[in-house]
This record gives sequence, structure tokens and C-alpha cells, in this order.
Amino acid sequence: MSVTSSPALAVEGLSLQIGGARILTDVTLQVGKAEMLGVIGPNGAGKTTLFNLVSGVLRPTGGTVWFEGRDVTGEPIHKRARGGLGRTFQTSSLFPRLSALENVRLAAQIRFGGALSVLRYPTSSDEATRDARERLAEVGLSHKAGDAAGDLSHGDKRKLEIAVLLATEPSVILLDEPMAGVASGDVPGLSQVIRRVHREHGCTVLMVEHHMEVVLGLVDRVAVMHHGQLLACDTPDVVMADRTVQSAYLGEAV
Amino acid sequence: MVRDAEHGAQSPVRRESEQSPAASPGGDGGRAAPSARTLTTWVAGAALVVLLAVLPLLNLSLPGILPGPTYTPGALQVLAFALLTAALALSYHLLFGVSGLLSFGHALYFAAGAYGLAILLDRAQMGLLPAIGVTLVIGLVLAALTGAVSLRVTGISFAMVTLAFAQAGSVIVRRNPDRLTGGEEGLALNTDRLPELLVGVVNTKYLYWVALVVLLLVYAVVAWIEHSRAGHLMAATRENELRVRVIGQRPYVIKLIAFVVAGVLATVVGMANLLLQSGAVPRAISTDFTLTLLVMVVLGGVGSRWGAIVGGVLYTLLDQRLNALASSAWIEELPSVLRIPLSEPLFLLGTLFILVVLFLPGGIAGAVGRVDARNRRRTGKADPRTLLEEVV
Amino acid sequence: MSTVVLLAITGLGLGALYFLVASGLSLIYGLMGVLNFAHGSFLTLGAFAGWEIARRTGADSWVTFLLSLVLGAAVGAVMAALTEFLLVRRLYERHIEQVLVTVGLGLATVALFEGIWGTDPVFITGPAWLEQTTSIAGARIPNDRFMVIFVAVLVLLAIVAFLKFTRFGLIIRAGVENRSMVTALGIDVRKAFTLVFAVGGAAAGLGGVLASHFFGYVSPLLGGSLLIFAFIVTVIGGLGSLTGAAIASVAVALLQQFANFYAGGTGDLAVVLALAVVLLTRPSGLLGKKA
Amino acid sequence: GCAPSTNTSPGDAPSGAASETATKDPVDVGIVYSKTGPLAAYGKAYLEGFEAGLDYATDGTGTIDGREIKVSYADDTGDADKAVSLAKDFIGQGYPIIAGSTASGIALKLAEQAEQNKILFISGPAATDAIQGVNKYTFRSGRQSLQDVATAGTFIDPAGKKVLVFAQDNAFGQGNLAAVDAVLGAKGAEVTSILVPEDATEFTPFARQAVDAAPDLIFAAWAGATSGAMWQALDQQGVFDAAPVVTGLGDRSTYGAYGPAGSKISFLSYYFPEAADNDVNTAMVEAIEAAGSQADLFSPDGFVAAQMIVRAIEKGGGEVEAMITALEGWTFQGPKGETTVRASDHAMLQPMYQARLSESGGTWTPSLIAEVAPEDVAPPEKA
Amino acid sequence: MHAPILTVSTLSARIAGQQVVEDISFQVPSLGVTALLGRNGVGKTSTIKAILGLIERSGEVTLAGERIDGEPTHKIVTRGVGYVPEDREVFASLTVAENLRLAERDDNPRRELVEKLFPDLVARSAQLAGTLSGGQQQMVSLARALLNDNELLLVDEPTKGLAPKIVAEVAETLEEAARTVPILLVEQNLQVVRRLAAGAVVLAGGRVVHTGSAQALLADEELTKRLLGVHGGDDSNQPAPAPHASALNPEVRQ
Ligand SMILES: Nc1ncnc2c1ncn2[C@@H]1O[C@H](COP(=O)(O)OP(=O)(O)OP(=O)(O)O)[C@@H](O)[C@H]1O
Ligand SMILES: Nc1ncnc2c1ncn2[C@@H]1O[C@H](COP(=O)(O)OP(=O)(O)OP(=O)(O)O)[C@@H](O)[C@H]1O
Ligand SMILES: [Mg+2]
Ligand SMILES: [Mg+2]
Repeated sequence: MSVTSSPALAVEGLSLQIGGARILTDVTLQVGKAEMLGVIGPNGAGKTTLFNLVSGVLRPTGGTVWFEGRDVTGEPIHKRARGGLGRTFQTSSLFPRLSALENVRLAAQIRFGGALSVLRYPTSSDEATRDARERLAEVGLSHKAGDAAGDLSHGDKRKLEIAVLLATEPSVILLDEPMAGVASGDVPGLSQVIRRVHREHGCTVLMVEHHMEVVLGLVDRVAVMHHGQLLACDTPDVVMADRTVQSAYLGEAV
Repeated sequence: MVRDAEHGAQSPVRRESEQSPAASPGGDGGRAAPSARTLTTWVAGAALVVLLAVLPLLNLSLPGILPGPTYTPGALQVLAFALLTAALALSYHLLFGVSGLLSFGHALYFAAGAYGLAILLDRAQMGLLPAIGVTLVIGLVLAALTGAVSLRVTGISFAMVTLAFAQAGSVIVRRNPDRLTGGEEGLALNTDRLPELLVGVVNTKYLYWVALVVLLLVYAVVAWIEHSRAGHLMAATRENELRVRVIGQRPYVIKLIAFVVAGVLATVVGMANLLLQSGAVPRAISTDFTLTLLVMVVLGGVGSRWGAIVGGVLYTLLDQRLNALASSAWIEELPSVLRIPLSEPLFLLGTLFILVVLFLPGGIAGAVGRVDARNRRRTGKADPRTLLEEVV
Repeated sequence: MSTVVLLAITGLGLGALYFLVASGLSLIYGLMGVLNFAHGSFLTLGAFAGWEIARRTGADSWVTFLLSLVLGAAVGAVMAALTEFLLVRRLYERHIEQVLVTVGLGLATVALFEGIWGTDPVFITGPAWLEQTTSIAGARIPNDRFMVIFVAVLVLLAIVAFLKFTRFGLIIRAGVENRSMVTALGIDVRKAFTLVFAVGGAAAGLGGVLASHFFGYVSPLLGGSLLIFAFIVTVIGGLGSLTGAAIASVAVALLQQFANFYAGGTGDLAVVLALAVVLLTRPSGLLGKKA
Repeated sequence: GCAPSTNTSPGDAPSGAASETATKDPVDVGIVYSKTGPLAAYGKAYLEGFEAGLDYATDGTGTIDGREIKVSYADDTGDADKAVSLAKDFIGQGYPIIAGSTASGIALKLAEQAEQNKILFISGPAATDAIQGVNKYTFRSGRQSLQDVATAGTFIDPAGKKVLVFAQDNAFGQGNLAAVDAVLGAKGAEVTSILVPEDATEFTPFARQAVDAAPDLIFAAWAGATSGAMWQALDQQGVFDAAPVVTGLGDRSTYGAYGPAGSKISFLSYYFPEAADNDVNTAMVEAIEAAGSQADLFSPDGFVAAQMIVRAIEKGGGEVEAMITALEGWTFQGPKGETTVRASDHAMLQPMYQARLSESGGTWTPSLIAEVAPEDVAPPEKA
Repeated sequence: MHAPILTVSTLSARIAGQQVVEDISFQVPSLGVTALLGRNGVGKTSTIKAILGLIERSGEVTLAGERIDGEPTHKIVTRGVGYVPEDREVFASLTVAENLRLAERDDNPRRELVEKLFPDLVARSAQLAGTLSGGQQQMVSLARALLNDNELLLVDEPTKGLAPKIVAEVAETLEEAARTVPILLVEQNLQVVRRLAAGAVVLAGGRVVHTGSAQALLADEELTKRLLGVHGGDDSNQPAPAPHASALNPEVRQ
């Protein structure tokens, strides 16, 4: 892997085997700074697994993960997160009994430091809280700041996940099906948020999504996965025209 | 772990169940409430503390609850014991209620306080203050070491490893190595180096005040931690460890802090208990004792500080006074189907506990919280859902 | 040499006893995730039932002995079924509360037994053969050890068969995870839960009667004194693994036996240490499924 | 006829004077004992003995020279913390006398309270030697481990013999081992021991060990529910064929615990109703039977405690120092015969018994082999 | 005209004490697919759960002419109701084979059919269902319902989160199944609805707001927009008057 070009994120020969089953085989991929990459592929292709390996939730059985020129393959989740690698989950993963604001503020506090301090109150006037409120406003959840995260509607939970993610000020973010289960009426709005983050914060974004309109409308390149392997990685036009992609993923239209 | 993250919240029933056991939003009381309510809570709390402080000077009788008027040593002894038990329950609350750590070995640190101080006073012939200092360090080191090991696993495994450590402690104490711990018989307090005021029944009121101070101290520490950033992270860790990792924090460290603080607080209570009871007994390190703490916290209401206190006090008073009930004359006259169960205090206590778990989810605090919430809804005030918001 | 044989065979007997106590516990814990603190009481009640029938029909006949085993198992099953029906059932999918309710039941029932049968141990006698010894390699092995080992193997086979040849094991594992979905597949999950509790209780009752012969007494505290070892072998054996519990029972008993004899009575410490080591290296136990 | 104090001391005048002032205020006595809990059976025997003793010593009046003895009973449930609370309650209410305590751990804690608060404490069935001479406020109404051991020593001539102590490895067992070492070792016996872990559940290997040690006498110190299994193991491994085995005879409920081994054991006995042959014993046994119960191992502890309390009040008038003086060195007729409170360390010098058990129709009954004189089993003096 | 297999009249349902379905009435004919439509959170899932007795309900439900509203869930199901839940709800700790075995109600379950439809599941029969990808789990969920001979299938959002190709396959499967068994289908993907459904029932705010032919509904762009808000028109927030709303209000009926 040439570090000179220093892509924001790169994986090289990444593999995962669980008890004989090859979940991911020899995936090599580079994502440039401030690039937005779509990841598509049939169910069970290994997209979520790829994210789990990159974020450290799973350890690969082979290969390397490079994050901003650094080999992070052996680093625990929280170190990568602190280094600026953020992610969301396919099924929302929040603190259900804490308020929406608190969910975001905890993330902000960790960024500002002193999250473990017993000497500091998380009062409403401090920088972390201000920051958290801004993030909530950004995804349009200000009016739900006080609601327990578990009581939010499905779509709001997806938005809250993104707010939490933003509060850690990541340089690379991994979005796992952000639109799944969001009402079709809300999809454009959420796409807008993602686009803004990408543009304004200059984040590198990797996004798994089955919603093809969203993917094609947002991303610079599309990576296609199938049977744990990377089939192709190119511009949307090229990828969509690919026969294999059509037969393995898109199928005939309904 | 991936499985949890991806599929944990799939079934609606599951989601419901996650909400019920630990801190219900109402459990955090007036914290998030309008400031008028906060003020009322503060005033009521302060008044209660003052009342407790002057109790030894008053002549109040609570027949059936206390053995005599409040100024008598007998009543003060029972009250002081109840306060210390409440303090211990409060330290357990930090573990279980706040951080969601189900430990079966919390008695170990309590016993470390009681036995440690007793041994230092007697064998090492230390003065009271240095002995207290050294015992605190012992408690700290013990909690840090055992916590560091047991927190490497979670759930029932964690409960079992803590149980194992406490059990090892219990075996050692009962084995009486070097005649250090007194085995079954326990240790008597060597009063030579104690200030006069802490010795003798006539001075029970001073021991009572010590107990009260210990309770207030433990309360202050627990409340402080709960409100602090670390406390919020503890609650967050209890809710979703993976999420904590992903925002860049190690749950292990957070849990270890909770474990060690709770352990040291238990050590403090253990020392006070040694002074109050003039001795240490092996029951203090038994698993039963930890289970008793669990019972108290659940009785009072998991996740609620004052619930832990109420649970501790209630349990102690019931435990002490149900004997009196059980041996009362009217029970002796009942037919044996009723008499046998009713004359066993532990049967009554166990049954009460079962009923609370079944019918009062959230314990006493939960029940009060619900009534409170209903009243507030009726009077049109907002439901303080803003958990952990706008503290103090 | 004969000492080692003696230690090994009596250790095996002790392991069999641990397994008898742990089998029901492991079944209920493994399938339903309920660490049943009232299990000791099922056992005690079974033992008292066995004793009550024995003293009415002449303690030293084999018929009485068999009768007491059957009655002990039946009483244990009934108490367990009632526990499930009245208490545990209301708290499905709330594991901590389920554990708490069994803690309360454990407290209350021990006190109740003390009220009924008194706090003193009641001493037990059985058929004369059980109290005699058989000589193996110069070691005089008490015969009741063989009996306990025999019954433990039977119980192991019976429960394994129950799980293998019926759908109950499956139903319960699924029901613990998502109860309403199991009913939505057309299965009455409540019956299955009660049945498994009853089977666990029967094993406990059986274990209680045999334990009372093994120790020569029954008292309200009998079950509780064995419960902690049952917990340990259940957890060491691994969640949901009956075979694991069996292996752990024997391993723990042998370890305890040899450490007690050769290492200055450190058996209990050794067992507790073993528990910690096993959990720290294999958090899910010897044969437990990966959590 | 049944005057409580057989040897009237010359101090009649103060007691007379006390009685005049005290006709109005009764003397409070607090009994802290196990009504429930693991030692409830001992507590029951103690209580029945105490009530019989109080009746006996006050001629059924419950008063001394017109001064009422007001007894309050409290249940410690075997829990030391609770016992301390109850004792403090009594002391706080001004009770000058506390008696009871079935467990050694509780006895020690109450002794500590007695010293702190300068009140009279008469310990009950707790056998721990630690109570002996612990402080001047603490007495005992029963026997202590050293006396048990000394009685065991009377079964053989210890000089040059190999004595094996087979005991639980806990405070009780260790105490007995120390006592055997002190008493029989002093008489020239070679003392060895097998200490079995307290929580062990399998005794067969240890029984084997005992046989292999080939001792001349085995002294077994065992308490608790596991004793049945322990005796069975000894019997199965042929320990009784190897050497005589001595142990202390427990209360009625344990007679069956020895199983078939029961008839092979040489028992030292603290007390069983048929052992003592004197008027006081007869009175006690009859009184307890009249109350619908049976005298048992610890009935004398309660009975003697009552005798001591009556004596103390009678001579000391409720003043703690005076009561101590009244009890120290007092010799009287207790249910077991002549009993003396040794002045120096408050040890209770009393006769002990050798006994055996025999079975008929499924019930075991003890019978007396010999009575051992108080001075032969007196514990060494502790200053 | 066939007699309806399922008749729902004046059905109300509550979750945690909160009314989520109010006084709804509709019928499912004994042939073909009936679509149950509506925007997010209108009570589609709750209606299905109420029919199955999974949540507290009142009102009248008959299956093939027999009342089932008083029966416990497992009895209703054994009468011949297959259920595919919204969130798949596979048993994560059981293997695929165990999941399927648990679902077998009949003496001769149609294993061949399932094996033919989802060959992937045969290959993965020993894998824990919790480790399957989302799409694979959906297959298990569908297979569980198709194993038995049913009189009625209740299928809740079978295509959520699936790759486009699988969506087509699932649609085909349902089309196949509908030849022999009537289906009540909840679905957001209107293309799927168009392909399968004959009748349509539209919910809004927990009430029935429209019933009729599915094809006619989808052909009427204005009506679709108003009822389903597909293009997020503001007017669709106003629920239309309920043509089927009973004159009796729920309070009176209790
Ligand atoms: N323990 C395991 N044993 C065998 N196979 C496994 C195991 N864990 C995961 N898999 C398989 O790994 C594959 C990758 O799953 P992953 O969740 O990454 O898919 P995905 O691309 O995210 O699919 P979806 O779009 O459905 O979410 C799946 O086929 C899954 O069945
Ligand atoms: N567990 C719950 N507690 C409280 N309210 C709930 C719960 N589950 C659902 N609801 C409420 O019931 C209403 C109906 O929900 P339901 O799941 O039936 O909607 P739906 O039409 O299936 O929506 P979707 O299209 O999102 O699946 C919603 O408003 C929701 O907020
Ligand atoms: Mg995925
Ligand atoms: Mg739905």
C-alpha cells in the first residue's frame, strides 16, 4: 500500500473467516479524502462485515486496515473512534433511556475530553452541550432533544444516529443503510443532511444502501460486493452498466 | 457482539423489557423537573437531615418500629444500623443501579473495612485515624485488583467471578489464618485506642452520628458521581456498551471506576459498622449478605438513590422488628397453617420481596414515582422526560 | 495407592451428587436464562418428602427407598411447576427480575421449612447395603457412592434424551429469545416453560433424596449448602450444556477432593479459583455456546 | 426446704437493706438468646432451664425478698449484629444483668459490651475458652471446651500415649485441638491431629488417614449437620477397630446422628438428664417436664444462670460490683451437683460425665459410665 | 364471489395502554392478495398483530366464519394462519434448521418447496440465524410461513431492507403462494403492490380510510398521493374522512 497518496481509508487483502466460512475474501479498496463511496451488493454479500472490520467491531483473519496512512488493524474500537473514524449501525444502536440530547452530548464530551471526570457537571452551559444542541439542529431533531432515544420514531432514530456521529467530529464516516425503514417522504431530507456533512465538514463517507436512487444521487464512486468479494469499484454509470452487477444485484425490475 | 448491535432491538417485547428493570426515567426524581420542584426536594431533604441529626435529643416513640424512644441507646443502635445499611445499599446502587453491574461479591469490600480496621487496631496497635487510612487503602487496592479481573467478563459470568472472589474471602476469614480473623466467632473491637466518646452504650448517640455522617458522605459521593460526566458515562455503558466504544470510550475503564468507588464506599461503611457493632463477624462476607443488599436495592427501587436508602432502612427495620412480630402472642394462638409461616421473620421478608418484584416494578421509588407522575399529569405539569438534563 | 483410588472414587461420587443438584439448575438456566436461587429449596423439599415417607414405611427397605426417590422427584417437580406458574411466568423476558424472585423464594421457603421441620438436622437411614462398603484395590468404598453415580448417569441420559427427542428444548430456547414469535408459530410456549421447570425440579428432588442419604441428614439448609457448588459447576460447564455440567461436576469434585486431602484443605479455594480461571479464559464456560 | 443458696454468706445485712429500698424498683434482667435461627434448639433448652431455675431459686415467687426480678427475653436469631443491638437496648434501658448467648461469636461480643458498659454478663451454652477470664464482668453458666477435653483424657492414662484429634478446621476444632494439647499434652500424651476442612462433604479419605495413623485414642471434635456423614465414614473405614474414639455427647436430636457407630463411641458428656442424681436435677427435670418439654443438654446452662442471677441480686442488690463479688468464689448445688465459680477467672468448676449410647427400637438412650469430679477436669487457671 | 376468509369488524387495539388501532373493519377475500397500506406509524403492523392476538384488542375477527378474537395466539395460528413479521424475528440463537423445524406445524411440512425457493438456506442450515445477513433472515422468516398448509398468510413488509434482486424474488414467491392461499400483505414498495395485490385497504391514524381495488387505487395518482403521501404532498397529512368508520364509537362499544 502506498502511503504517499495517503487515502483517508484503505483496506488491503482484508479477509474474515468464521469457523471455515469465508465471510470476506481479500478485499482491497482505497477511499480518497473527502470522497463519498457507495457500497452495494446483495444481502449477505459482506457489506456490514466490511464496516465491522474497518471500525474494529470485528478483527480480520487476514489483511490490513489503513486509516489516514496509519495501520489500525489491531486497534480497539474506541481508539479508532477517537482517531476520527465514526460509524452508524444497520439497526439503530443508541442509549435508549437517555435523552436524545444526552446521547449526542456524551459523544461530544468524549471529543472535548474530560468525559470521565468526576469533577465536572455536564451542565447545559458547557461547550459539549452547546455542540450537542447544534448537532441536533443540524439533523432537525431540536424539538426532540428531551425525548428518550428509545421513544423516538424509527426515522428519528436514524437521524439521531447521524447526530451522534457528527458530534464525534469524524473525518471518515461509515453509514450502514441510513435510509432503511425511513418513510419515503423523509428520504430526500436525510440525503440532504448527509450531503451537507460531506460538503461542509469535508468528511470522507462510505455508505451501504439498497435505495439506489439515494446512492446514485450522492456518491462519487460505487463499490460492489458479492460473496464476500469486491466485484467492482467505479463511477456509478460504469457500475450500473456492468452485466454482473445487474445479474447479481439488480435483477430484472419488478 | 455484532449480533447484539444488529438484532438486539428487533422484538417489541424485548424493547419493553429493557425499559423495565433499571432506572425508569421517573427514578431520577426532581432532577429534570422545574426548579420549584427541585427546591422543594432540597428543602425536604435538608429538613430530613436535620431531623435525623437531632433525633438523639428528642423523645419520639415509634412503637412497633423502634424498641424505645429515640433518645434511648437501643433505638439509636437500631437506627444507626439502619443508616449504615442504607449507606451500604447506596454504594451497591452505584454498582447495580447506575452502572448495571450485577455483583454477588460486594460484601467483600464491606468485610475488608470491618476486618481490616479491627485487625489493624488490635494487632498493629495503630491509632484510629492511621488505621482508618490504611484500611481505606486496603479496600481501594482490593477493589481495584478484583475489579480489574472480574470486569474482563460480563453478565452472569461477572456475577460469578465476583461471587468467587467473595467466597474466597469468606473461606479465608472462616479459616482463621494465624488466628487473625477469629473464624466463626469473628473479631471483637479493641477499644483501647478509641476515643472515649465511641465506647459504651451511653455514648451510642455519637456512634449514631457517625453512622449519619457516613450515610451523608456516601450519599454525597454517589450523587456527585451520578451527576458527573463519569456518572453519565456509567449510565450510558449500562445501556449500550458497543455504542460507548463507537463514540470513543472504553467501557472497561468506566466500569472499573464505578466498581472501585463502590468498593471503597463499602469499606468506609464496613469500618463504621465495626465501631457500631464493636466487632466483625463472618456473616459480613457471605454471599447471603450481598444478596441481602440486592434485595434492599430492589425493594427500594433499582436506579433510584433514595430508593436504595429507603430499601436499606426498611429492610433493616423489618429484619430487626419482624422477630418481635413473629413472637407476639396473637400469632402463637393461630392455627399452625398460619402460625408457622407467620412466626418466621424471613418468610415474611422473602414473601414481601417477591410481591414487590411481581407487583411493584421499580420498587417503592417506582411506585411513588408513578403516583407522583399521575398527580402531576392531573395538575397539568410537564412530565420530566428530559432525563439527565439541566442538573442542579 | 489405595488412598488415591479412594479419593478418586469418592470424588466421582461427590461429582455425581453435584451433577444431580446441578442438572436441574443447568437445564433451567441453560434454556431459560434463569439462575434459579430457589433450586436449593426444591432439593430440600424433595429430601424432606423422601424422609417423611421413609419414616412412615420403615426406613431400611428397598421399596421405601425407591418410593422416597419417586416421591422426592414428584414433590420437587410440583414445587418447581408451581414456582414457574405463579412467579416466573409473570416475568418472562425480564431475567434479572426472575432471578430476584427466586432469591425471595429461596429466603422464604428456607424459613418456612425451618418453621415446619425445625432447624435441627434430621438424621436419615436407608437400606443397610447403602451403608456398607465394597473393596476396590484395597480401598473400602461406601456403597451409596455407587448408587449416586448410577442415578446421576440415568438422569443425564434421561434429560439429554428429553432434549434430543422432543421439541421442548428448541421451543424454550426460542421462547426465551422472543416469546411472542413462538406463539405466533402456533406453539403454546407457557406449557413448555412449566414442563421444563418441572423436569428441573424433579431432578432437584431426586438429588435431594440422594443427598440426604449421602450426608446422612436433611435440614432446611441442605439445599442451600449444595447450591453454591451447583452454581459453580453450571457456570464452569457452560451455559446450556448439560454435558458440560456433568464434566464440570466431576472435575470440581475431584479437584476439591484432592486439594482437600493433599493441599491442606484448600479444596474450596481451589474450586473458587478454578471458576475464576475458567471464566476469565473461556467466558462462556467449558462447553458453553459462544455468547 | 429448697433454699437457693446452700452456703449462706455472712452478708445478710446488705441484702436486707437492699430489699427495703428495692421493694419498689424491680431488677431488670435481659436474656439474649436464640429463639429462632440455627441454634434455636439450644436456645429452647436454655430458656426452659432458665425458667425452671428462676422458679426454683425464688421458690416460685419470681421475687427476692419482695424485690421483683423482671426478665425480658430477646431473640438474637443467631446473628451477632442483632445480639449487640438487643444488648445495647437492654443496657441503654439500665439493665444491670444480661444473660444468654448460645453461639460463641455472640458470647464474645456481649462480653465486650459488658466490659464497655460495666454490667454483669452471664454467658450461656457457648463453649469457647476465650470467655474464661476475658474480663471481670463476664461469667458463664455452662462448661468450656477445656473441660470437655479433660474429660476425654479420663478414658485412658494419657502418659506416653498417642492421641489423635480428629476435628473440623474451624475455630471450634482448632480450639479443641489446642485444649487437647494443653490438657493431655501436659500429662505426657503425644498429640497429633487431622483437621478436616470445615466445608468438606466427603470424609472417607480422612477416616482412612485416621486408621493409618494408628493412634491409642482418637478425640473427635465435630459439630453441625455433617456429623452423621463423618461418623459413618469413620465406621465404614474401621476406625473403631483401630482405637477407642471419644467425643462429646450432643443434645437429644443428635443421638441418632452417630448411626450404627453410636454404640461404639466413648462419650464424654456435659450433661444428660439421667447422668446427675441429686435433688436440684430432679427438680429441674420435673419442672421442665411439667412445662411439657424434656430436659436436654443445655438445660443446666439456663438453670444455673437463673441461680447465679438470684444469688447476685440477693447478695449484690443489683449493684454490678457487689454482684460480681457475690458470685466470685461461690459454691452451690446446681443440677449437676456441686458447682463453683472460680474467683480468679470465672471458670465454672463442675462435674463431667462418661457415657455411652445404646439403641432399642430405633431410639438411642445415653447411660452413665462414670462421673468425673470437678477438680479432675478443672481448666488451668487464667489470671 | 367467494366468502371472505377473514372478516375484521370494529377492531380496536392498544399498546401499553395507548390506542393504536381504532374501530376498523375490512375483509380479506379467500383468494388473492389484499394489500394493507398506509404511511409510517398508521397502525398496519398493529392491525396484523391484533388479528393474531399479539396485542390487546377488542372487536370482532372471524376466520373462515369462526370467531377468533377471543383465542390465544397459538390457537389462532394452528387454525392455519401463517405470519411473516415486520422485523423478521428469526431466533438468533437457533440455527437455520432449528428455526425451520420449530415452525413446522403439519405432519408433512413442505420442505421441498422451501428448499426450492431458498437454496441459500439449505447451504446455511447449520448457521446460527443471528449471523445471517438481513436478506437471509427475511428468507427464513418467509420460509417459516410457507412450510405449513395455511388458510391465510399475514405478511408484513417482506421486502424492507432487501436488495433489488431479492425484492423481485420475494414478490415472485408471494405471487406463487397466492395461487393457493389468500394473503394479507403490508408493503411500502408500491411496485410490489401493483404486481401482486387485487384489493387494497388503506389506513390513516389507526382508522380505515379507503377500501377498494388496488389497481384502481394505484392508477389514480391523485388518490395515491393523498392517501399514501408518496411524493410527500402537504395535503396528505389530513386524513380523509373514513368511509367505513362505524357509527358506533369505541367508547360506547367498550
Ligand atoms: N458466524 C457465521 N458463520 C457463517 N456465516 C456467517 C457468520 N456470520 C456472518 N456470516 C455470513 O456472512 C455474510 C455477510 O453478512 P453481512 O451482514 O456483512 O451482509 P450484508 O452485505 O451487510 O447484507 P445485508 O444487505 O443483508 O445487510 C452473510 O452471508 C452471513 O450469513
Ligand atoms: N411498543 C410501542 N409502544 C408505544 N407505542 C407504539 C409501540 N409500537 C408502536 N406504537 C405506536 O403505534 C402506532 C402504530 O404502529 P404500527 O407499528 O402499527 O405502524 P405501521 O403502520 O406498521 O408503521 P410502519 O410503516 O412504520 O411499519 C405508531 O404510532 C407507534 O408510535
Ligand atoms: Mg448489512
Ligand atoms: Mg409496520
